[in-house]
Amino acid sequence: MLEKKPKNIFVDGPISPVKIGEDIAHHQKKTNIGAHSIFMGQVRADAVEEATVMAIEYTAHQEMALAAMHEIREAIFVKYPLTCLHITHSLGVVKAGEICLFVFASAVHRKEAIDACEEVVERIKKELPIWGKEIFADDEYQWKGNRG
Amino acid sequence: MLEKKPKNIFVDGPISPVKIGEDIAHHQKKTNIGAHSIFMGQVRADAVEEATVMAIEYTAHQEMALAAMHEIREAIFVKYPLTCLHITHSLGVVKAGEICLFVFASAVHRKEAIDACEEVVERIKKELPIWGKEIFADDEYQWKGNRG
Amino acid sequence: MMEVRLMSYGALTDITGSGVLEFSIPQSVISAAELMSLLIERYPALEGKTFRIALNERFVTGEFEVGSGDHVALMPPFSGG
Amino acid sequence: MMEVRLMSYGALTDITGSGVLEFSIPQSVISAAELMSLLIERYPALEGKTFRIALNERFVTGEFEVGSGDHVALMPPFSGG
Repeated sequence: MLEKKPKNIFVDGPISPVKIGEDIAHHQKKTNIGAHSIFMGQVRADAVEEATVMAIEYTAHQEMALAAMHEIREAIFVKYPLTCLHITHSLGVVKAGEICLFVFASAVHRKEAIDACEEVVERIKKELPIWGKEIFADDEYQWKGNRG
Repeated sequence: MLEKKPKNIFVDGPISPVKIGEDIAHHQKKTNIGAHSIFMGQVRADAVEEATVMAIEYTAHQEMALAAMHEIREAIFVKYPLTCLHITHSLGVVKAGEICLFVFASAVHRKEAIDACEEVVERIKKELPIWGKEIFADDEYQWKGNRG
Repeated sequence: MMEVRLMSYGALTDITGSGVLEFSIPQSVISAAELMSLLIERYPALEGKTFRIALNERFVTGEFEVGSGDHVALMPPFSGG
Repeated sequence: MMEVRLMSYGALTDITGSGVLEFSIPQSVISAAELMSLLIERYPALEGKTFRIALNERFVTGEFEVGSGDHVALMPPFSGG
């Protein structure tokens, strides 16, 4: 299952729930799959002092991010017997309530799918050179920090 | 977040990926959500000796299953600060490749959503009086056993 | 004689059928073990099967009271999901 | 003098801008700490900021060799997802 070329994971703007439904549907042909584990990150309208987050604008060092993601994929496929693993991350503006990260792990049994999905999410947050800029009304902003 | 009346979790036949996409879309209004964790069980076309599983037919002691699910929900909402938790389980025939279980946990932060989702899946498998009958070609069948 | 309504689930329906059965219990206080012996007498194929008994939608163990018209459910290990 | 192409990311773009900057490094072997001092000299607001340096798309620490035309990236803690 090792792949040679880094796959793209980036899309412009939010990730569509309809697209996620379609991705799930496409896995119905793979009748060796018994379990899917999905994680989705959604932009929160957090209140910061007087202001509320309207959107997050994501930028990345794309080349390094895809190389890091490739390494993570390879390590995950060595560690867990997955059937497949799909990752999508937004770039650009994602409004509050919209989805910015989609991790989709599938396996014969649930434990592998669940553990792999969680590990991928943690590693994406820690290891991918991606930055979020929280945008408030009136062109105010602050740079997002990831909690542990 | 404690609820007084057991919610229904059962649907006839497979769970539609389109419906899952719609459920995800409905959560975009809840702008306090930061993380969704989803588990889906899919019927595998397992080979058993010469035969291949075509479908699983699910039956349940519905009243006891809904009462058990209600207890699990209450315990999970006490243990994890979730925004919402939705569970759907199939009854009747679900063909290989189709989805028979859908658990959808949402929270402000990812850890709670991920841990709650996994715990709900484990408890559903252990505590809900539901039985799966694996159906082969030619009307052959065997009763499904859950592995640990 | 307590006349209860007996239902079985999962693989046990291969033994008893999936419908509602009439079943007579000779005493109003009975233990789960005694009830199992009675059930095996009537349905010998239950011998050696793993299952739990629910009375009126609650699992019972040890001794319990039973009345005519009560529901008794025989439930093998679950396999949902 | 090595003329490198400097880019910064995330919050550091508030200090240096988000475009590609020319930056001169006086020697071809330099340590990450020395490069940071040079960067702070040119962009005093970098003082006290946490960031890592990548040379040609690989993180560097300790001493490394640098050549004209190389890419140097200044990357603060990540906050994707």
